[in-house]
Amino acid sequence: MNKLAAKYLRPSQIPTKACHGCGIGMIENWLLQAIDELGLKQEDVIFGTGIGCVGRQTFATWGGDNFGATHGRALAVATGLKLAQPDKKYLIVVGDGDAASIGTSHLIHAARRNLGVTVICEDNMGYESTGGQFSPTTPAGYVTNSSPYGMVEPGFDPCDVVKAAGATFVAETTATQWHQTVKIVKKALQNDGFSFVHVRFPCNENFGAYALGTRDTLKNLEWIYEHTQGRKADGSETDFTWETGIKHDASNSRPEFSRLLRDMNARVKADMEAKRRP
Amino acid sequence: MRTEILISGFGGQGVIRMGQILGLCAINQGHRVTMLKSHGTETRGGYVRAQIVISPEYVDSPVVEHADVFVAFSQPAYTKFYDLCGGKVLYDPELVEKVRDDAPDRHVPVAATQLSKETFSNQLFANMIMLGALTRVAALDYEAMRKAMLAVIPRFHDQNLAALDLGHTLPAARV
Amino acid sequence: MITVKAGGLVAPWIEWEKRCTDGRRLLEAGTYALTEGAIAAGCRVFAGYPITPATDIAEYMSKRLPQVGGYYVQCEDELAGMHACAGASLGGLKAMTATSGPGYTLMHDAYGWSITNEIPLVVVDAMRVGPISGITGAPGQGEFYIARYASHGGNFETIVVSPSSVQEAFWLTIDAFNLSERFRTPVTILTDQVISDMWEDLFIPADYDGLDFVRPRKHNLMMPFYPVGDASIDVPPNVIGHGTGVCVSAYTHTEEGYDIEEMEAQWAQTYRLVNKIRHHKDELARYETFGLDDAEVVAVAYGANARTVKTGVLEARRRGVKAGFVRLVTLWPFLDELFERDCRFVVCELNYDGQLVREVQRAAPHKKDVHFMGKSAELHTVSEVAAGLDGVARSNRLPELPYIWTEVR
Amino acid sequence: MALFKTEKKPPRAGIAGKWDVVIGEDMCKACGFCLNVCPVPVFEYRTVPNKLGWFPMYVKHEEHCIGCMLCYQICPDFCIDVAAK
Repeated sequence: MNKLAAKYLRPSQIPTKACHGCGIGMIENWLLQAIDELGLKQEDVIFGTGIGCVGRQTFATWGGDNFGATHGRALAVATGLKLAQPDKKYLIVVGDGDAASIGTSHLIHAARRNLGVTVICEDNMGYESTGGQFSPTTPAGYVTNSSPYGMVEPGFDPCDVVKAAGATFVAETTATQWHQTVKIVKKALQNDGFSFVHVRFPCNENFGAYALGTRDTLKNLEWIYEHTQGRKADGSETDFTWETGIKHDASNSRPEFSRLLRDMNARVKADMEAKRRP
Repeated sequence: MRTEILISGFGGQGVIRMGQILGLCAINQGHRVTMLKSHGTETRGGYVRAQIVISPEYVDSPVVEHADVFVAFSQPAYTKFYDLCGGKVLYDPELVEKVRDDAPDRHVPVAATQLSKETFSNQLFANMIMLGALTRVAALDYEAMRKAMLAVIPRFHDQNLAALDLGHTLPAARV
Repeated sequence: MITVKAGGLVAPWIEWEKRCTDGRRLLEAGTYALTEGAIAAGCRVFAGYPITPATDIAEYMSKRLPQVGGYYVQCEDELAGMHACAGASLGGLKAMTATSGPGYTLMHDAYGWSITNEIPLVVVDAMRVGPISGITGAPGQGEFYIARYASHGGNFETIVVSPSSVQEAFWLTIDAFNLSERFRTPVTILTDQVISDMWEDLFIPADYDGLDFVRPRKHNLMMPFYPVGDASIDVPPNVIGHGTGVCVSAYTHTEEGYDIEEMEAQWAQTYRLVNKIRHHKDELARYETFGLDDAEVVAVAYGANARTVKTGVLEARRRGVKAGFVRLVTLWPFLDELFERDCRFVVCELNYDGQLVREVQRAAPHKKDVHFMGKSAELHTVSEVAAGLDGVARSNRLPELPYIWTEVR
Repeated sequence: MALFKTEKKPPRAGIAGKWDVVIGEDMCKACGFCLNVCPVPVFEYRTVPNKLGWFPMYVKHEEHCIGCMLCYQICPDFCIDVAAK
């Protein structure tokens, strides 16, 4: 077991139930590195998850406090929790279903309020725990179990959505950019406001098998790598390229949601006391 | 003794305010009070009804089924609820043009809207004129009503007091 | 087991009222009483979405909570509202949300989550007539069963209480918070449009800090977090944020909160969720009765409807009918004991499909002696109830009355 | 340029041999990432399955490790730790 996992994770909950070659564990490993480099302790971070592959595989792995919300509602729970525990760091690890589909309204409004949480959207481009159906982030034309003739719906980029909604930190990486992801997550955690990090990772059992035609872990991770670089191993261009990196950084530029409420409370209290005095 | 009062009219006439003042007045005098209010979806216009029950004991049924006093601020209200009333009917002749002629002694015309317009150049005070008349007709404590009104209404105390007084001293209300 | 007393109200606030001598008497709406009750009980978070006739609770809360250092959050929808409340409660603050039927069904996601994670919070459902949006300004009692089965998947019991006056709404809200803390579960206050919107005289204690009957918030900071396989109550709820490694999730959990897919764990968890309420049913009984000693026919009702029904029973007695009255305050767990008597029942409720009546039919010794007087969107009138009691007392049949529904199949 | 290196080159003398490579074989799900991302021949599959049912990776030639940490970064199951001796 690696040292950070021993330091931060729950020994009884790892290895996770993830399939072999699933990227969820890698990304969690990089989150641990970011947390460690910031000098945060187990009790400083509250780990929230949703439902689906990402929710199921990461829930309760964190050694500190965990919550696994119902599908898509992790941010809604975090909104209440942040009011009660404003000084904690929140890592909300959700999938593309949670963030981009069933829970999009919570995502948008958390961004609008500038809720002080860091959302890691781990995107395997489909609903893989239910057997591999397409999601709003499945690339156009790709075959999944519910798009047997190719994905006809246009997808959307959750980064654009949260940026438009007012998120103060937005970034995108993929599961082959470890140093960049660690750096970005560190920055995201340092933002006292809403941070959104979109990380694409491979699914071998469903997306790989149906969309890419292979369950070979190496080929699927290689596919992610190629679409991150924009170039295949043989030098030809890929059908599309993900633009990765920090997309919007306005860290600490506007007040965090729970702080706004606490400031208002202080104002109301001061006004009441001023009125009480003759 | 259970007293039932029914007030109904259009939204925006101050029907609920009247009920609120009436209720608070009774509470200040140690009574138990319920007030059911029902209204249409719109904030202004539409129908409004306040059912007020005053009793020295806990009020079981808050529903007015045999009103002791009925205040009609509109023709539809008068027509719809007349049969629920066993006592006096106060109505504004400007708004309720057709009244039943079988019980003239139960009907008390209070030209509240007209008086309000004449006296205050504004029809907003019609409800207070009506409340003044109601206080007299139902033989309620006028001083207590004045106090309750001041506690409930946030602004224009002078005009409202004058309107209440105007209604209270109306000849028609003297029974 | 519950022993049914001779008459009157059985509820803890009878005692509380005696202790509170100092206070103000106001003319206020039910929504105000529900809000002030929550503030008095120590509620510091309200997250919800405005909906008639519960909107005023949100408005009052937005004014009152900042005054006492609490937080009002107007969420994007009811799903978010109740989840945010659950989150706040997990963080150690008492929380409440308020809604009406259309929002209540949306909250079931969070309701089940709160039940399984044993998160205390209070939900007010101000019922209006349905189905779906129905009439926003008219009362209904259509969420009797929905409130019981407020989540999917079964394997749980719920606590549902219903006030029938503005004053009772105040006390009952404090009571609901106490129950939610004791039983580690969400509690629904099932009120209706009449009680929410009705203005009534209301006594408010002068000082909330001195209310010794308000159960303070305690935290469980010990592993294991869930006493699965055990029905004990008064276990403080779990709280996140103290670094104790709390795990809450939507899955079947072990006593540490880890998700697990084993039948033994499922059995242990559901034993607790069901029996922590079933085994302590006698502590949950709140009801009002009168005239049961000699009653041949008993009228049954709850909520606002119970007020006209009560007057109807008194009227029937005046006419010589040996009538009795049962008003349920605790709707769930259902108080079967109240109906295990050899007499006829007339169940009055504000719906045409018949909900409460089915439970009474189940609990009463003879199904044919249970009659249904359903009415939609308006309270029963006193004369309707009196006529109904009269008919059932004479011939075990309800007379035909306009707008009254008598069929339950 | 490919992510995975099909050809392993023996390490240059001097940088190799200064690293402890530890692999938790009972946690390994045999995805093969470490073996293929590693530029030098360090890892090898076992021929006996672990308790999860996979044929896990083991450290065959620790002396070749150049401390690039790629295996540590890419392992999805927190199995690998690399530290200076």
